[in-house]
Amino acid sequence: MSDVKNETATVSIMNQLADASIQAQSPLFHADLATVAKSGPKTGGVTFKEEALLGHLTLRLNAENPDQMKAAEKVLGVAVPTQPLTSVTKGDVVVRWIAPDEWLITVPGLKAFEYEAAFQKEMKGHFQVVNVSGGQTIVKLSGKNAKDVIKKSSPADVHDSQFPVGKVVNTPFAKSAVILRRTGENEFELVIRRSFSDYLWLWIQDASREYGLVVEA
Amino acid sequence: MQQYSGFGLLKHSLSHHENWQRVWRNPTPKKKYDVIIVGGGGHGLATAYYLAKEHNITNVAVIEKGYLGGGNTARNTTIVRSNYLWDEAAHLYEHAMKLWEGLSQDLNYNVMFSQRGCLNLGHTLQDMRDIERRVNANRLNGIDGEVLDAKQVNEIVPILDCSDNARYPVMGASWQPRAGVARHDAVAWGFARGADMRGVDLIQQTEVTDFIIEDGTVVGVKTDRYGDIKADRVGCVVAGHSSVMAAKAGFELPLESHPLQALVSEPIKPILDTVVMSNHVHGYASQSDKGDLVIGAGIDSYTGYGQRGSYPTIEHTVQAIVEMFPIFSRVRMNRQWGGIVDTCPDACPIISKTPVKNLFFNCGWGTGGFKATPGSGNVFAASLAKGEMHEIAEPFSMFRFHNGALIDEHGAAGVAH
Amino acid sequence: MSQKNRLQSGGRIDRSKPLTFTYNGKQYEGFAGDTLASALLANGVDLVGRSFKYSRPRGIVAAGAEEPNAIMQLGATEATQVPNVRATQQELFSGLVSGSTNGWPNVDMDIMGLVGKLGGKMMPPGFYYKTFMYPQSMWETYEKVIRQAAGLGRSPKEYDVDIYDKMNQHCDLMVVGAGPAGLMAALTAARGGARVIIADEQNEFGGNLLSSKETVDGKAAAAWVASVTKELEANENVIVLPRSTVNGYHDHNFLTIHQRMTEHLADRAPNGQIRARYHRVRAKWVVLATGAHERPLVFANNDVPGVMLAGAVSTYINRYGVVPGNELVLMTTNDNAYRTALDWHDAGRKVQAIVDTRKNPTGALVEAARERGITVMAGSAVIDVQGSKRVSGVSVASISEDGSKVTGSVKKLSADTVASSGGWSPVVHLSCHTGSRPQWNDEIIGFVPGKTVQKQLIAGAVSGNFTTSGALEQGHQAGAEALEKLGLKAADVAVPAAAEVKESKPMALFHIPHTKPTSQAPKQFVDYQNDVTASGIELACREGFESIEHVKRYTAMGFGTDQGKLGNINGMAIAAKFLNQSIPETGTTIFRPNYTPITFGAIAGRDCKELFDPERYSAMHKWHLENGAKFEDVGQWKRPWYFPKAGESMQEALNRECLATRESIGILDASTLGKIDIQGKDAREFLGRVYANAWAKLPVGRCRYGLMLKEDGMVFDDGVTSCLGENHFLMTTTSGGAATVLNWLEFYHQTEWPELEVYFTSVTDHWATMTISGPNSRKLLEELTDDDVSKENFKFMDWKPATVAGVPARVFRISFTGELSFEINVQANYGLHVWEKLFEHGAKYNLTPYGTETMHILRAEKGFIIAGQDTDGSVHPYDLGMGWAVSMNKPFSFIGKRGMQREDCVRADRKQMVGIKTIDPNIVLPEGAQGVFDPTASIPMPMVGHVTSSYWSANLGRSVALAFVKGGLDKMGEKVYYPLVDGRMVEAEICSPIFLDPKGERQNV
Amino acid sequence: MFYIYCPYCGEHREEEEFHNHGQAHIERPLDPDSCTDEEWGNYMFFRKNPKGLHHEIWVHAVGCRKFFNVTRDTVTYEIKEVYKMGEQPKVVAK
Repeated sequence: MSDVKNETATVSIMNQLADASIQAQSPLFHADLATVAKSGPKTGGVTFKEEALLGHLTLRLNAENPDQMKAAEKVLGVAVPTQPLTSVTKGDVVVRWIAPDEWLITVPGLKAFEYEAAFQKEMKGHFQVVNVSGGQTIVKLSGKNAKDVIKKSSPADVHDSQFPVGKVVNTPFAKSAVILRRTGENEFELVIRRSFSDYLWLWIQDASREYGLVVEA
Repeated sequence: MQQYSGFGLLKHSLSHHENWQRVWRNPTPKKKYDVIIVGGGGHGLATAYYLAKEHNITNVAVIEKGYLGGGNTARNTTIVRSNYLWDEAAHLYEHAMKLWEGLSQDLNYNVMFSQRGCLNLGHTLQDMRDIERRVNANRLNGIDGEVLDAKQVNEIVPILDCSDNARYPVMGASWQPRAGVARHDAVAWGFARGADMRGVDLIQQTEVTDFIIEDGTVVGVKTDRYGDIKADRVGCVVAGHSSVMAAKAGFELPLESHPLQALVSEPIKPILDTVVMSNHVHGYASQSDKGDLVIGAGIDSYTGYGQRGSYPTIEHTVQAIVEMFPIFSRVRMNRQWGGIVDTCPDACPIISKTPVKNLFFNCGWGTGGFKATPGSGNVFAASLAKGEMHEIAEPFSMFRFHNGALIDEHGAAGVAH
Repeated sequence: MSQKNRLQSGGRIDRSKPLTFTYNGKQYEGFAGDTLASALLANGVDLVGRSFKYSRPRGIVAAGAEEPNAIMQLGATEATQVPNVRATQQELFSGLVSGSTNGWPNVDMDIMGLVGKLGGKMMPPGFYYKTFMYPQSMWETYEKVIRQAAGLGRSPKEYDVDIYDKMNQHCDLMVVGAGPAGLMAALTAARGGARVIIADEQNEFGGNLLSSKETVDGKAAAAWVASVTKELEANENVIVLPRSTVNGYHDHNFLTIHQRMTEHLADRAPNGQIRARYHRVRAKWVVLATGAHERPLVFANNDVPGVMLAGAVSTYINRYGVVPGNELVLMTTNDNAYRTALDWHDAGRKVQAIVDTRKNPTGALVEAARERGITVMAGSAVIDVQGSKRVSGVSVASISEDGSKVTGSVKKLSADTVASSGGWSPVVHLSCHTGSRPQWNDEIIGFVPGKTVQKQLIAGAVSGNFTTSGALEQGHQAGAEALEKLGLKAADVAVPAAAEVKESKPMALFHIPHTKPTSQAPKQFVDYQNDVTASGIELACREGFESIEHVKRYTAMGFGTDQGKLGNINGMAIAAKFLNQSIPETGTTIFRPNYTPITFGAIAGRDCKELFDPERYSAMHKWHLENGAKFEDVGQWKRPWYFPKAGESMQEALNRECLATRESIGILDASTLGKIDIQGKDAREFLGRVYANAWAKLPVGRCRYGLMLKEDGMVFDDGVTSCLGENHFLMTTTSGGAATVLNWLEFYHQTEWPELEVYFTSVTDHWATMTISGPNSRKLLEELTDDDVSKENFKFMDWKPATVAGVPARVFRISFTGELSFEINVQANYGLHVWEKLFEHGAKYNLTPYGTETMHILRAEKGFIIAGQDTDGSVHPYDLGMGWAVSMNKPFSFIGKRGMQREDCVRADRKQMVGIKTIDPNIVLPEGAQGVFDPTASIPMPMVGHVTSSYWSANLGRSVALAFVKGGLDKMGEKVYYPLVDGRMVEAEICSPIFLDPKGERQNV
Repeated sequence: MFYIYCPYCGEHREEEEFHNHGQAHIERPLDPDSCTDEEWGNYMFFRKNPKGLHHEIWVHAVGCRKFFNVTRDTVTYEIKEVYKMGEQPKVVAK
């Protein structure tokens, strides 16, 4: 087990992944989406897909500090966006603006610790990187009625003129909250919290019923 | 004075109701009064009534900027109960309850006080602990109360969903049989009539624009219509506007004025005979004699003097009602409205002297003032008459927020009512 | 055909689609395009209900939302019952089942009607305030009788079978009403590129144009409406909502729309469709084009079936091809209503006379009437109506110029229909919702929308402009103005032409005089639904109810389901006249949402039943379900409460769980505890400020318990915080308090101490937390890890990283049970795996899962508090005997320090937390029991504190309890008594709250 | 329902995303221990609660979680300005 130990370390991070022989279970694991996908309809107005087991990192830093911004760019290969409500994508890394001093970064599941360690190595001063991978998951809603389902669930204005591809907002969704990002013409990404995932799965199925819900595994 | 009775009605019907006297005069104020009550709502009118009736102080004016009983008295959901937790509050509200019982006869005005009982539902283990705690305290304080289980609750209100399918199943309730509802407007009118016929001047459509204060002592008020009016003592009973009036007198109060919303359904045939309240699911309902379901919402989080709140508050309340009473799903909401409630940090009122000598305030009733109307007026009148706080009012001094002797009734106050 | 009042042609109904429906048990036929009201009129049904108070027969008066009488019970099955549906707004569908809502035994032969006739004079406004008082004991009986009369329709007795939902909408311009003005506004804005929503309560757009013979743009009005609607529907930036009532206009241009999706198809939504959809609209700008309601005139017996609004009569003729009678008398104060006589005449039925209250009416329509040979009786009025269940005739007399008294002799005319028009009242309702007061306009004899802070424009009849051409023009202007305000380019839209009709001046008359004074004249109704009469309003004023709000409340005027749409202005005018005031002086009552009533289900939307409130689950929830857990609601969490085995009672299960834990090992799913990752060089300092105890010297690798206080010194949360690194802490909070605490930390950081370098991130959902507790817990842990968790190298209140069951974990050696305990935290994705591994290896130790209840018992045996159960926001650490968790000499005055030193907080006789042992060890006190020192005291008994926690302790073989007792900490060994609701007086002894292992040895093994 | 401009997210959002935290510009006494009960009570409980212009704190709770100040008319509910923590209002009661 690799607890980062170096003299200067004032925070404790660790690789939280077990070896591959142990199956990790995403928040929607017991919804058994694979089976639903097989047995369920193949066409409909809304398509639902979980992007399970990604590495989720919360990054806190001072955007006015050029050294920290440089360090972040070095670690991520892309500058963190300072324009509110925007996101950037570089390969398999996505960085979402959450607040002026907060970003949500997703990376491949196996790489979370690598990035965590890199931040601790590269960045100086007051900052925070927290692995939150176990606490949330991502679902993608797509299809011609994806927008309608979101309009039933969130007060955010998702009209093309107000919500271009790449925009990201933290917003209420039914009686939970999600980080909502537009990833395509008819595609949205929802970052949902683990403990609310069953409720939201139930809600989305209900809200999609009139359009027809396709589940992809 | 004209007595009201069924016979009187018959007599007047023969003369086509052309000879009914005015319920109250429309007097021009004198230059000076023994006591001026600022605010002609239920509490203010009750204060004037008891000053005249019980303390024989009739040289009294009630000055109201709008029409009598036009504030929260006209906007509340009329629930009357006295099952409060702490001794101080329990004594105050039970004092009011005893006055409610017999108020119609005392006033010779039917305020339609209907003791149909009130259920406070419990949905969690902690709810049930709090209910047990409160009911035990009530009984030792001489206030009627019982702890019911879900089955007993369902027997009293068969249309309530007491099944385990509910998101927060009903585990039980506290039950106060003597609780109920009353006709809110009639309460204000009855006290007004009673005060007027004993010589109290009711001055409507007149705003008190300032207090006249001479070296730390209030000696009268300034008004927009009648200029200065002198008084030995001034009682301020203006609910939501208390902070505004306090500012004129040069001090602050531990109050925030919030919008409190309520709504009614269309009138339907009688189906709900008791008052049902749920702090946890956050809604409460009773049915008026006209057939409307009278439903309460929680307060809005922000301060507001607009007599209206935000829509989500209404939505959440209606969700709660449909969750509690699924059969109401197809019943229809007729009207919603809002009041301005002055909320205290400990959910208890302020009945108190102030930094200004001879200026007394009665405020901070938050969401629960209506039920206390007679008791509030009764103890405030006694305090104004003697210049010393009535023993029941004593603990409700505004200065408890300095020494820390708060009376935290959030548990019992719960949802707005 | 049976529809005796149906014309052979004309109207917007489809005669090729007959529909059968039921009213009061009888079958009738109507056509697609009918409303229930038009179909009833077509079939010659006069009686649709009985009035509320006097139970008088009532018929259909109007053709829209303002209808006060035709209030129906709808529904073919119990589950689909809907009370109080306005027949004038209910579209007819095949199989519709309806019934009148008042009248006993039935609406035709009604016994209450007799009571109304006989008792009527005994029931003036407010009569119930004046009687039913004596004797006091009788009121409950009186009330039961009064309540019988209550209500119109009835609630269903079965659960709703339909579903409702909501949509959040945003737009540049919300247009309310799709009459000529609304359509033009929407068209103009849409062409300019604005995002537009246009909604109208009717089934098709067009408003008044649907009921008129006018032409617009050279074509039939309806054709123009169709072309505009088509263009709007084709525009992807426009949302077109028919059958959609804008019900509320809230602050910052937020509006709610109730869209009826299937109520016109069947009383149960076909194949799972949504019955109604609620739109929550945020609009940059709003155009109110809500039109106007015609004002009836107030005259004697004006409620006899057959008395209708003039405009409504025209609507039934022109839109539905129904003439609701044979002989018409029209009474009007204006030219506009002459159209009704013309329509009636052109439909081939007899117009007995037009009774015009004006001395010498002129104008195009007047001429047209004369040309048709219709008698026009100028300067006259219908002062009374004959007939009971249908108009049989009217009394006409000439009146004074000002309309105040009857001057001429009374002449009788036969008629079965009386149409009346007192002019038009703009529909100002929505404009009032955000606090704006309507303003009186003498020109149009009505109130128009007043000043507002909302970004709102008005167009058409609502502004007092009652002509079609004016509406079109104003609508266009509003659309153009909106575009300009929105910064969009002007659109090129030509205003279509509409015929200008020259009209002579209307007369301001509301209340028609009678030969007798109002108080003695036959009833002259103002508010039909609440039986409010002109004499009732005068009586209210006579008794001193002079504010219009008092009049309204005393007479109940405007409190019906129609909310005074017809009656309020007339009522105000009558009050004003009686009080010798102008109408503006008298003022108006303001309208509140909803414009028309809305199904509760639609407001609740999908947030009901299983979606009412989220259920939050831990990563091990599936296991709990499979293992028969009973659950407790903790906030939104579903936490295992206890795990009963087959046939076990709750107490048996708890005993087993408790014993197993203290004898071997128990395991608890603690994932729901709030967890906050705290980093920064000032993290320690911050902790020192928000916790009561000291944090400066907590070394890396150690954990510490802390109490969190409010500024008043009262405990509001607690938990263990661990030092992960010099600048790195993991805080735990109560399950219910997680969000509150994080918000609390952010609040103080952002608003009070921004200079402190510290960040907070919630990791509650990230870590799955399981606590193994009991003497064998180390053995079990050692089987699953290679890391050193020995007594020597892993001490009580240490934490360390370790690999457990192959999963990297943070293990905390902390204990809430008083036993040797290990709290294992792993990334939640592995939670279930580790949990199951623990059971694989734990079987031999009888590893026993336990829930919140056993956790509560075990901690109570140790005297550990639970914030929220043993605290209530009114106790500080010293009240809890937890002074050890307060460090008064910290340099910074931590939150709560000053508060707990206030005068009242340092009283010696405060209620303090102690242990309670009942003298009879088998008695378990109820939690919430109130203690007294003197069991003989009489009511009100002085109470000294309540029991906060109380359980049967299987380990101790007796009951244990925690309670507050006045000055309790100095009363060890003394007696306290608990009078219970069941009458028992339980004697108990005050003791230390630590019942088990006072030295705390068990957790240190 | 209010439509509130979040100065950090740079756009208007629905009231449902925010929580109100009461009167703004109340400063915690620097030396609480030297406060009298009255001074401490005033800090904790006593408020202006004005009818008209009001400076209050809101937090974008379901959003960027930042606290900020709002100047709002408590009668018309108009929001006159929004400004960040540490800043002073430009719109003040006369």
